[in-house]
Amino acid sequence: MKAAVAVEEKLVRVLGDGGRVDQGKDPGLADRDLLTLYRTMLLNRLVDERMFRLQRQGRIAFYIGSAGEEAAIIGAAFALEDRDWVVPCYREFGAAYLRGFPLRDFFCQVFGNADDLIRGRQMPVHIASPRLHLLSVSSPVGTQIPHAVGLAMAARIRKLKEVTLVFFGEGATSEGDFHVSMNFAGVFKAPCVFLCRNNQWAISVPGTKQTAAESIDIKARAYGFEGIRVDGNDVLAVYTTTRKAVEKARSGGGPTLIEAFTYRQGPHSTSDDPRSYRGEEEVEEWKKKDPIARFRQYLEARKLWDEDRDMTLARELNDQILSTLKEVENIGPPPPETAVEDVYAEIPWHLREQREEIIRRAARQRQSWPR
Amino acid sequence: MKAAVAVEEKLVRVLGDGGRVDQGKDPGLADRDLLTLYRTMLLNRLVDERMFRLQRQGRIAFYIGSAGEEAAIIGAAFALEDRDWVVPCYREFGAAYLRGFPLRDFFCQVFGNADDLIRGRQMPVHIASPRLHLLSVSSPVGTQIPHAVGLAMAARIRKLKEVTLVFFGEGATSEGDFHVSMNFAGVFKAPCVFLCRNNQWAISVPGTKQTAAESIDIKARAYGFEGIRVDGNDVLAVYTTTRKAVEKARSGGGPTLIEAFTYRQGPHSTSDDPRSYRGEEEVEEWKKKDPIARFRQYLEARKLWDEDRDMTLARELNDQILSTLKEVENIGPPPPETAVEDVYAEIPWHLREQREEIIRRAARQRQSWPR
Amino acid sequence: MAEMNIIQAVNDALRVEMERDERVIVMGEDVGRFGGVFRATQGLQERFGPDRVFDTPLAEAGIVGTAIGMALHGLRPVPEIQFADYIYPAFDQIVNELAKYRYRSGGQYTCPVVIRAPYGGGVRGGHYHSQSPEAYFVHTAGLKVVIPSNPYDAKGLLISAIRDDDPVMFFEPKRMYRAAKGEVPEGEYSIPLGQAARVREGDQCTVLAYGAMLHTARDAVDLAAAKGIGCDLIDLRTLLPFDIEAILTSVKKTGRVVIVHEAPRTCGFGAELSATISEKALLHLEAPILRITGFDTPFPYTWERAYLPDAERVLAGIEETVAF
Amino acid sequence: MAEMNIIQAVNDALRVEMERDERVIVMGEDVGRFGGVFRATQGLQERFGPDRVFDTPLAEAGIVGTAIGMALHGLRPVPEIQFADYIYPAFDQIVNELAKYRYRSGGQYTCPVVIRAPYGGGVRGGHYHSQSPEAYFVHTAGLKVVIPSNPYDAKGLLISAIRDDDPVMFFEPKRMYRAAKGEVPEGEYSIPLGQAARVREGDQCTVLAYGAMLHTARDAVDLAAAKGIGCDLIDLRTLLPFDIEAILTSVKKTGRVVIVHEAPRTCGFGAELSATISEKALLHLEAPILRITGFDTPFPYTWERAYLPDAERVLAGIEETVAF
Ligand SMILES: Cc1ncc(C[n+]2csc(CCOP(=O)(O)OP(=O)(O)O)c2C)c(N)n1
Ligand SMILES: Cc1ncc(C[n+]2csc(CCOP(=O)(O)OP(=O)(O)O)c2C)c(N)n1
Ligand SMILES: [Mg+2]
Ligand SMILES: [Mg+2]
Repeated sequence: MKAAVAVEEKLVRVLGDGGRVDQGKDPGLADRDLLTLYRTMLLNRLVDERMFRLQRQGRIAFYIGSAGEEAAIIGAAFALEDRDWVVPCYREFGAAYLRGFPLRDFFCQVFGNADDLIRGRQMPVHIASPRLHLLSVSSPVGTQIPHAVGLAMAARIRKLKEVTLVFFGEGATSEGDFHVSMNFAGVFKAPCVFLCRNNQWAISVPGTKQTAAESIDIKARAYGFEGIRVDGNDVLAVYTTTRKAVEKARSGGGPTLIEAFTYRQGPHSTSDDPRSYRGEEEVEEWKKKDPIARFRQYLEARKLWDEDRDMTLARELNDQILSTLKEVENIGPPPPETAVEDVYAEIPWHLREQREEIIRRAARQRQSWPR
Repeated sequence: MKAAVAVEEKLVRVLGDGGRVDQGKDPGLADRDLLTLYRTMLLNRLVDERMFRLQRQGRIAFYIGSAGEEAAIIGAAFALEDRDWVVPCYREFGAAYLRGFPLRDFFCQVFGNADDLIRGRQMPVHIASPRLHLLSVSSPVGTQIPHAVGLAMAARIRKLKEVTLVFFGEGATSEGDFHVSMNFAGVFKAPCVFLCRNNQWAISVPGTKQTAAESIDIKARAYGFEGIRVDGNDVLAVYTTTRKAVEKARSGGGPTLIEAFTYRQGPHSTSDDPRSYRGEEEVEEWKKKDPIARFRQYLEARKLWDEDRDMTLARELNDQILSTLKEVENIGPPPPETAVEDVYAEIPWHLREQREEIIRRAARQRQSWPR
Repeated sequence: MAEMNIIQAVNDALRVEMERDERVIVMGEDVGRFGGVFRATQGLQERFGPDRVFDTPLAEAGIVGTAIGMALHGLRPVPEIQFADYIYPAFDQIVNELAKYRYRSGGQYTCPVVIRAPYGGGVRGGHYHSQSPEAYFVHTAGLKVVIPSNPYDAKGLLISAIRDDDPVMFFEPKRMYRAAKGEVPEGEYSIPLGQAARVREGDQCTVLAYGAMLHTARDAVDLAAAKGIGCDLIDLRTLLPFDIEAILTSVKKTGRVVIVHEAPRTCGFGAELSATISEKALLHLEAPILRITGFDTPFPYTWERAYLPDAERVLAGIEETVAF
Repeated sequence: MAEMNIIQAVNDALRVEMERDERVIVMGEDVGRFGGVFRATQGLQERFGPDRVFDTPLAEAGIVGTAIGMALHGLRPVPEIQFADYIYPAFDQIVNELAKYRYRSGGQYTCPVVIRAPYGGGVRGGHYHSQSPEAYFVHTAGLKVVIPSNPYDAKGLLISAIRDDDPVMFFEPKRMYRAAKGEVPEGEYSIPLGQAARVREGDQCTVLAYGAMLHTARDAVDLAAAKGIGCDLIDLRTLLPFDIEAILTSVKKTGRVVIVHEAPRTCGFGAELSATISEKALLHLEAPILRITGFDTPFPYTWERAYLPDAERVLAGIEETVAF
């Protein structure tokens, strides 16, 4: 691994030790906003924990979480306005929730049930919401990045002052899609902010094997625009940095690449066991830098928060999670023939035939189709 | 277009005005080597001119030339040893010739005739020669770059001190293949030299629309290795720069990206007419900086060359070109059934059937197959 | 009505749609000032400005990938891929993203992108300026695939493709770009996707073709007619969804089928036609369905005339089928 | 002989070939220290060192593209693509470069790369961990395509693929990775590419399948047998070149054919089998060739069991065909 300490010295940072903040750097957010940020980060963490438990219990098939990366995800998304666009990778539930994605809709998606907005079509966490200007999550690494640039180019062409924020991991920077999109963004001065969550791991592959570059932010120069490196566990630093980049983009200044240097505390997904490729000490070291704890210290130092309130909030959120889960867990799947709908706006003849076949078989065979 | 003058100030350069050279920079090549370089550049130019004429006369279908870029191509290739590898784009006939690719083989390839080493399989100029450690030319832009990195990785794995030199245009730097290869090269410290002929045009698209980066060489930093920008019309500068990069690679120092800043004097290919997208003045300006004329001035200043010798050499080369052409132009095509050979090492049943079909049809129909 | 070739018809369709709908934009390598290496977008940048008609960097994945983003925003991008042979760097964006976006978002998003690309051989273009990759896209659920054979269809189908709410792969027969000429109405008209056209009528054999091969097939059908063999010649026009009714109606009449395409045979579109026909009309078949196709090789340079089906070869196929 | 599952058999084949031939190298995402997300390369880096078994950056085009370069240098790379669904970023390198290198260099160069990738559904993997892209590669001249169904074949075929002088796409049925177990000999042995295996014998119907679907088809054939319907069940094993002799021999005996694959139907590999069989054996056919396949949709998540052919569906197909 890269010598994290040396590297961290270059990071943009707002939150210091013990909740202290350099006054000049504090973005001066209203108390309400600070608490919204905190509440969202905590909810994200609690949802993740619950989902991992559900997966171990066999109640859901798969999950992929954000533990350790909540500041990078939620801090960045908080810098947007409603008209702006979020192009998520697969760890951005927190950003979606912040923009208004209901917990209920999220759980229905995770179950792939009849109320799932995407009709049971994708694995858990692959949400989408045009209403919230949130594109559709896709599993392939990096493929969303050109979409973000295209959205931003469209906004420019249509003279709308919308900005696009796109998330991806440091592993994604190795794909061709990252490169072609960054290059298009530079050439077309697309109002796009690239948020690379450098969580230092791409499944089992550490950042040092992903690229020989000294850091990710410097890659922006190859495309003629600015790159910034920020402490990804510092929600205020991520927010301020993204905010600046968003304003620059909105006022015609073009794209920015933000590298949020952070750490994936958990396994890559419920399918992964990181013990065979990284040491526990490393994980423990980074858990000490947990973004939620760090932000709480700040809120406590500002007297906005205390342990009591924290326990109350956690209880409330957990209750909400559990009651929502209970509400949706027994909703059945959508009818099986929906599996051949939405391939096209109208169903062509060959899919009509296949749809009829499913309906026939469903009548005969449905009991023997395990979900 | 980019402000060429400002940009040129940063270029590595050996050949000054009027053939003058800063002594400290002269690579000190033997007279023989200097003349080999000159002879090869001139031959390349004369072959190109002849081929364009042949194409206009309808004697060949297509051609793509190197006029203006001979110094970049031949100067770089001259920095290699025989054991090293050349991975060409489609303008590198000069490099192949320098390494021993016979004119006769080249013309047979251009005609796609029965003596063509690649058996009439590809358009003109798409040569290949394992004997000369020259990979196969491919039309798709940028696809050869990962092959070069793979060759270099193989050499490293096998502990052979071979270096790979790969050519591509500035347009190719926009493709994903450029990015993924550069990144692999950085991570694996591949003994590979990337030679980007920045001839400022990708068909009708100028360099400024290809990337917003201030120059191409800086892109190397995104991959953790060095980039250098050299005057691509200065054969000695290209040679010295490449030589250094090759030595570095050979001694385990990893890859280098060289941007040879030059100019495509002619049309993109015989299918192109650049008058509709770029001004004649620009072309004239760059013809004044012609790499062959510039090198000749140097040779003349060193008293190695004069107008008489030049005319004699040109005549000799042209004679050789014409007599070789005459020798091969009437060689017929390979038998038609060869069109279904070499798909696999052994011909599987379905291609055996297709081969037999061609043989049957050839007997019946061959007259009506225009070439 | 004016006489146009296919290039002009494509250009006209783009112009008509760009006039009508300001969401339509054109992008790709060399399509702007230069008007495209085949000149299909000539004059469009002048007319509609560089915001709606623009050159991109040299990266097909970027062209398609950003077009998807634009379409998700509500634009109707019509990117050009300079040659169909160069579409593969965008294959992931097409197959994993463009084709699946509607489905995977539960119908919440649509991706109305029309990817135009010249395809096919016969221009001495060798491996990389001659390929016919349509089967890859016919196999990809979520895409429509259209290949016109003449100027009238090219314009009418391209207009339909641009108005369609789903992604369309629109392959243009480059070999016929200038050679195929015909009357083309001015202004708007459209030809529905999914409908074939019967080009010749006869009851002894059904010949199925599309794109450049339609012309080859027509020559063969005319030669056959001169020999007293009457064929239905069907120009498929849309490959996905293909016009099953038109095909089956004809096959039930003739009982014999010859399929012509220049793409390699194995797993080509002809295989699907053959399989579907024998699934749905086996008892009507009086002879094996014949496929006259390119060979299972990369596209050759010197011997492209041996590789490409020609009228003689198609005629031989018709005769063999009819004599079976 | 030891009992192994498919993962172990693949691992064993790699180990055997790496012992035998130092030119063989293994590369890909997470294949090194971690041993692959399915553990197919477990222990290889320890055994053969990081020069011969290594993690790459996350870029499939880079994996295949550099593997081509290594093969041109004389190595025998066996890159892993983590899921077949992620092979498309490498599609251009596979289709335009790997497949064409021998041909376009006039046979001067060979590109012996074996691309391994787990394919197929049934693991609740949704769109992007379930695809069966074999037809794209069967349509690509210059590639061989191999799909084993069991551990014995997996090892024997992978060894042949690695020794083959041409590029081979080697798709492994991830759903059966651990479920299919069987005796696997130690050390070297090989199963020739291009040869199918008859798994069940019967004379009423020919069932063609491969990979994970072989197991589904076998269940169906066994159910049919219990009902008194005897079927030839053929495990194709190599899709390109496929074993035409084995197929025709069986079809001429049974006169009826059911083809099973999980990839989408339209232009899938079943289309080619169907077309070839009716070209070569039409007069032997007593019923339409039936294709039991995945649907023409992206791979669904919730309803993958409706999408995937199951034994009941295959059995229904056999009964329909036999009753025709
Ligand atoms: C094109 C592609 N290749 C491989 C994978 C398998 N895969 C899923 S996530 C992942 C690692 C991604 O790492 P990174 O981009 O750093 O994101 P992170 O998971 O760390 O957030 C890989 C290799 C994939 N999803 N898509
Ligand atoms: C993948 C791909 N896309 C498009 C083309 C068509 N094309 C051929 S050359 C060229 C321009 C290449 O420019 P550059 O890389 O600068 O090389 P140059 O021709 O200037 O030497 C284009 C767009 C191609 N050959 N391959
Ligand atoms: Mg990561
Ligand atoms: Mg150029």
